[in-house]
Amino acid sequence: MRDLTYGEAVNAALHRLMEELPETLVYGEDVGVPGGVFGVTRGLRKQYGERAFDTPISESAILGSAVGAAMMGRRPIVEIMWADFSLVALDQIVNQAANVRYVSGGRLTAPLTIRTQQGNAPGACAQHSQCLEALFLHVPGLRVCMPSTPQDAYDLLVTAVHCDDPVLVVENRTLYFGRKEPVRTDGPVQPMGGARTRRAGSDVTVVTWGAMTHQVLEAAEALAREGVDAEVLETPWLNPFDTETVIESAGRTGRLAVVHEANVTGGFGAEVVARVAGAGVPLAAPPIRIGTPDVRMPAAPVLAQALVPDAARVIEEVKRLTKAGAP
Amino acid sequence: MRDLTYGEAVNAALHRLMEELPETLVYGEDVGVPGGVFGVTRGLRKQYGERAFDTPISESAILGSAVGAAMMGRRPIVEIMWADFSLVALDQIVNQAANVRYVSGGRLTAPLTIRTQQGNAPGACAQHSQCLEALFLHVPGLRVCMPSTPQDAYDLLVTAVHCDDPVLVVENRTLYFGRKEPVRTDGPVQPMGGARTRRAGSDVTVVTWGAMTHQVLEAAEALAREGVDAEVLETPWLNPFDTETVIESAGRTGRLAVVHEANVTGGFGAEVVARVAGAGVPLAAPPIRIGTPDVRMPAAPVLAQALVPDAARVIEEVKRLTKAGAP
Amino acid sequence: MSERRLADLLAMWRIRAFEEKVRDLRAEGPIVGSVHLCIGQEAIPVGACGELEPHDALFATYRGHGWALARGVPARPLFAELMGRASGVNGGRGGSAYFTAADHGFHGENSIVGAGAPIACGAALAGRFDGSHRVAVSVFGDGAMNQGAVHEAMNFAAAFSLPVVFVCENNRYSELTPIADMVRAPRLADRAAAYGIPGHRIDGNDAEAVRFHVRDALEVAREGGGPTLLECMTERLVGHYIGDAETYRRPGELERVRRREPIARLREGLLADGVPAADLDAVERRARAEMAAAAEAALAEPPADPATAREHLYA
Amino acid sequence: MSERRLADLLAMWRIRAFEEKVRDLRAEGPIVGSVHLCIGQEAIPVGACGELEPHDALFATYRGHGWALARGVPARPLFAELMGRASGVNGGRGGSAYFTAADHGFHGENSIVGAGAPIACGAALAGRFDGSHRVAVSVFGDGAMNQGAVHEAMNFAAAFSLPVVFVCENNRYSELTPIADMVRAPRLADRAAAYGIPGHRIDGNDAEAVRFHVRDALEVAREGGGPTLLECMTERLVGHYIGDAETYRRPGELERVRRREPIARLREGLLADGVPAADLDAVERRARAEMAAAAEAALAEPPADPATAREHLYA
Ligand SMILES: Cc1ncc(C[n+]2csc(CCOP(=O)(O)OP(=O)(O)O)c2C)c(N)n1
Ligand SMILES: Cc1ncc(C[n+]2csc(CCOP(=O)(O)OP(=O)(O)O)c2C)c(N)n1
Ligand SMILES: [Mg+2]
Ligand SMILES: [Mg+2]
Repeated sequence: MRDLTYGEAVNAALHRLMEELPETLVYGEDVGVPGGVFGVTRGLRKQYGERAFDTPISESAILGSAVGAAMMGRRPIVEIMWADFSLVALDQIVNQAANVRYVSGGRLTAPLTIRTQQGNAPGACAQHSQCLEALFLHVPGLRVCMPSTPQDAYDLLVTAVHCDDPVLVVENRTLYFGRKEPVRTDGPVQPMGGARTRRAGSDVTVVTWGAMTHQVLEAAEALAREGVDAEVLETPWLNPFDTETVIESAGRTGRLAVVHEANVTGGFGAEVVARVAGAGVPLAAPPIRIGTPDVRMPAAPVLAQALVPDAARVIEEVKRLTKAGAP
Repeated sequence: MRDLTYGEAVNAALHRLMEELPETLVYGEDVGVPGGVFGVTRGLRKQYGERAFDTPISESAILGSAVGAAMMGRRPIVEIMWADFSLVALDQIVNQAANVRYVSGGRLTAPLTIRTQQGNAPGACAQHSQCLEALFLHVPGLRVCMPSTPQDAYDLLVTAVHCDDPVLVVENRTLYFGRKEPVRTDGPVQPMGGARTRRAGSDVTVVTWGAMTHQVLEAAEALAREGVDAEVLETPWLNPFDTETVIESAGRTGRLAVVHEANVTGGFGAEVVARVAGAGVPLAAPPIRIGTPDVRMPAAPVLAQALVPDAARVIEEVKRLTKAGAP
Repeated sequence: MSERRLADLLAMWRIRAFEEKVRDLRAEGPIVGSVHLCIGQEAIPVGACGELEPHDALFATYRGHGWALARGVPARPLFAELMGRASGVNGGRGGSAYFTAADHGFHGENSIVGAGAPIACGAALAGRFDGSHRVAVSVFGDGAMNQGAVHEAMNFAAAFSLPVVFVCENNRYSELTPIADMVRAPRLADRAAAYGIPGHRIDGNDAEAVRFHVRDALEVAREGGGPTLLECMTERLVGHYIGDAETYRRPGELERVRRREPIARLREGLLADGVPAADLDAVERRARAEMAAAAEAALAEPPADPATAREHLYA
Repeated sequence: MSERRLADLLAMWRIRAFEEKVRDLRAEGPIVGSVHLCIGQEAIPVGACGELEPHDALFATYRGHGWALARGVPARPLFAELMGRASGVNGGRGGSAYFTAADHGFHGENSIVGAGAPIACGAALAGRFDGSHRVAVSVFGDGAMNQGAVHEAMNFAAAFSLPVVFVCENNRYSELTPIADMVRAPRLADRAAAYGIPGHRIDGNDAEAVRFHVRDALEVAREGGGPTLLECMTERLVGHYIGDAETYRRPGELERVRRREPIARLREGLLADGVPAADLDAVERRARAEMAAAAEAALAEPPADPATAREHLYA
């Protein structure tokens, strides 16, 4: 066990992967010599030389070359500095990486890992604030995860790079410099998928992922003090998604809230609700979704705070949910 | 009234718009002199000269220049030949067009219209077959519609171009050369939004959009012959989406199926189901979603047919739905 | 010398016969959907592929049948692929415009204009670490030169001296639009200077010229000198896709083009060199017979099995 | 002549004083988030903007404060914008890196590298139809030259002879990475040849040189001659963003850079021409006082109202 921040845990995973998988490469804008704008790739260039390098500001070239290198047996780990920037080169993820295995009938594969980070942070503009996981989750052929703890930041990345398919690891820059936590860095490669019961409870099931997990856990503690016993399920793996655990929990508590930072409409919360509804899970009240309302993100923190869900809003809405009656 | 195919209706709308709005421009790859790879922009170059033109194969330049021209008071109508190709330049739609009005507080606007077409057609490869509306529907600031009839192909485009915000009009190439139908081409600009009750019914509500509408209507007729009275709601406008009509209908019939050609997971069907579930509409059976399973699209028609929903599958699944009991 | 030219002739005839067969099969029904033929452009793949090592990687476009054949992919599973047979190189999943045959060093067609160029860079990059030092060949059209991904790829390859040969098949049209109307500086090879790499405009209807320049570019690449851009001037004798009405052709254009086309030219040259017409006719007949047999065999093979349609999405 | 140079000095001092004030406000709290200062690069906006007509359009980047000021956007609503006040040019919605002030011909910053270049093409295109024949100026950094969108924009503008002036501020770094390591041909202006348009590398620390070349490019553009690429060599005296540890700097680098920086250089020149030091000091003081007053006024203004956060998404 090592005491690591979330960012340090990513870094530790990268070091381990470079060590244990000689076919890994780490590259992207400023990730080599400077060690990353968030310091997350620090030390790799020094230790692994040419296997870690800086690139031009060319997301299509970064992602496309990763697809090509992966086809030829490398395991590139490339960084897209902000998820927002993936939109200049989404073709390489959706039309290229996701098709390699399927179209070739498994004769070619594309085991690349795309590390990115997303979400709002105080003062960030509309072009540096989006949560875009739903876009990737609509694309068959990709794997997607969103760690929220140092241990998961470590484990999920290790699993992603060992995976033989393209994986997006969506980190969050507001977590990089958080509290240090003990992280097991010498464990085996964890299996892909699965939900984490971050808090057991019996009154309501709250499903969440990414940085929002921390808001939800804070809310759950506050709710407990008010007599509402929330079960918090974090689903750090969104593809594959652990539908069974969510259905089991929602069936047991009879109430479901899904919380994500992404805009509500078309967010992955809709998919979670649709799966639970489609499974015919009997609920005591209509399921709710808590997310950023359907609006762009303003830079002024005072405006953004009115939009991005926080613990207070989760408390309020979940409380209302637990009081609501059956349809 | 003029007898027009779907493609001719689009063409007629473009001619009307060029006529009545001098600030329109029509451009994209092969849309000028050649009149479009599907002939949909035929005659514009001849009639309106420089206002209709061909471009390099540069989707970022096409979309970006449309944003800039729209900011300065033009109403560009640009074509992205296949929705799949939008992925090389999605930034200009999501990070640029969608932000203009919001970030400037309404001081700048971006009244551009993006015409594209999507979906599978026999023999089309994985990079020319995707239904991507869910991606655009997760982006606040965009308007999105998907006409399925000649009249709507005409009306929706006219409305889109008159709209003061960025609008995506997602057509379907399998419809362009379909049956001629009488189209009213001299009517007023239709309001944005609204659902179409394509068939009234009392046993089950089937919500659908795009080319799938025709499969669903065919299925509904067959179902009627078997004693299942399906209400078919087409929602050609997906943003704004007419949630009220869907909820009213589902509440009345007690059963809900959503049918789209897009992949199921993360498709807009999830949003529709989540809204109905969230509204607490009492249903006699769990809602179902019918779409392309979560897989890439193979080129061989015999393989693709096993994936893309058709009338037979809609019949089968809706029949099962009407027999299913309450949760 | 005339032996190699005869071999070139055979290789080009194979491609043309393949494409003409495809055209027939598309008209008759067994092939469905959008098909882009390379009739008239055969000298480029034939000239280029002979110089490649088995471990080199080749990335083509939807107009890639000729490249696959020149790279050694057998015609039968190619026909099968286009006809959606289980025995196709991708079991019918790729189709005419998006198949791969990595076993033969053919790393795929691509139906997104320009998208293959960055992918080729990655294949070259991989070769730096796996000890193969493979060269990657990236093929695209004139129109693709205006796509951002191609620009990024050329700079990426140049900055890192990656062993990539960028082969631009300039057939003067991007679909239905003349490239001359879409650029201000029509010599696309000159764009290489922007990246600090060599660029040459060459006669793409002459397999020997293509061979010479590709060999040179490969040498530079293998010696660590980085990428080269080759603009191969050519013409397609057919539409952009099967069904293209070719309304954009100017009067007399196709006639002029036919005088330059690679097969007729090479035939003329060989005749002038004294090769008997009968020998040349035999080459054509042989190629046609091979392709007819391959197509017929593929036609008899069973279609892809719909029950397998969901397989191979993930590991 | 020395009058204009004094005006340049004042304009540059205004920008620098603005930026230094922003730095303070970022340290003290009223400004939050990522901020990219243009300290050291002031001569480019000052030289360029004076030549623009009110109806011309200007598209800058996240490093755009100086461009906005030089274009005539008042400092007070800019400070207010950065501090999230209702009175900000966008009511706090844009922030430091993504505001617009179209009333002043400032069509916006952009926080996606390279994305502004195609948008500028559209503004120029619009001018062809609305009778204004406006010129659009597209500003971006050296690193942006490797972004596909910039390539597409340059070709698009060239092919259609659009009146666009592409201003590349080459400050030798893309964030933390030297541009020299990311390209093989370091003279980015030479890329203009790829598009068949003029390209010039100029001294971006000399407002007069910038003015001359921008004027020339505007003339070409207004006469229908199409776009020009100007590579303005400069240096930022500060980090990429506030908080950048600048570990990438080489020993002595900043000292050398400071000898070239535009304000010190112009001051020296004016001193040599006999302008009294006291007059020059007065210019600095005046600029600082103006900016201090503007910042203070903005600071006193009410914050944006959260109740308005959902407004203006659609018409
Ligand atoms: C990104 C993208 N944009 C547009 C298209 C549609 N399209 C297919 S082929 C083509 C023309 C390509 O021209 P060129 O690069 O010259 O190649 P050629 O077809 O002449 O071989 C276009 C525009 C596409 N497939 N991908
Ligand atoms: C498409 C995209 N990729 C990456 C980034 C992150 N990023 C912001 S500024 C920057 C460096 C830009 O360098 P340059 O173009 O030289 O401009 P400068 O900052 O030096 O003015 C990068 C990589 C971004 N904003 N957009
Ligand atoms: Mg071409
Ligand atoms: Mg720079």
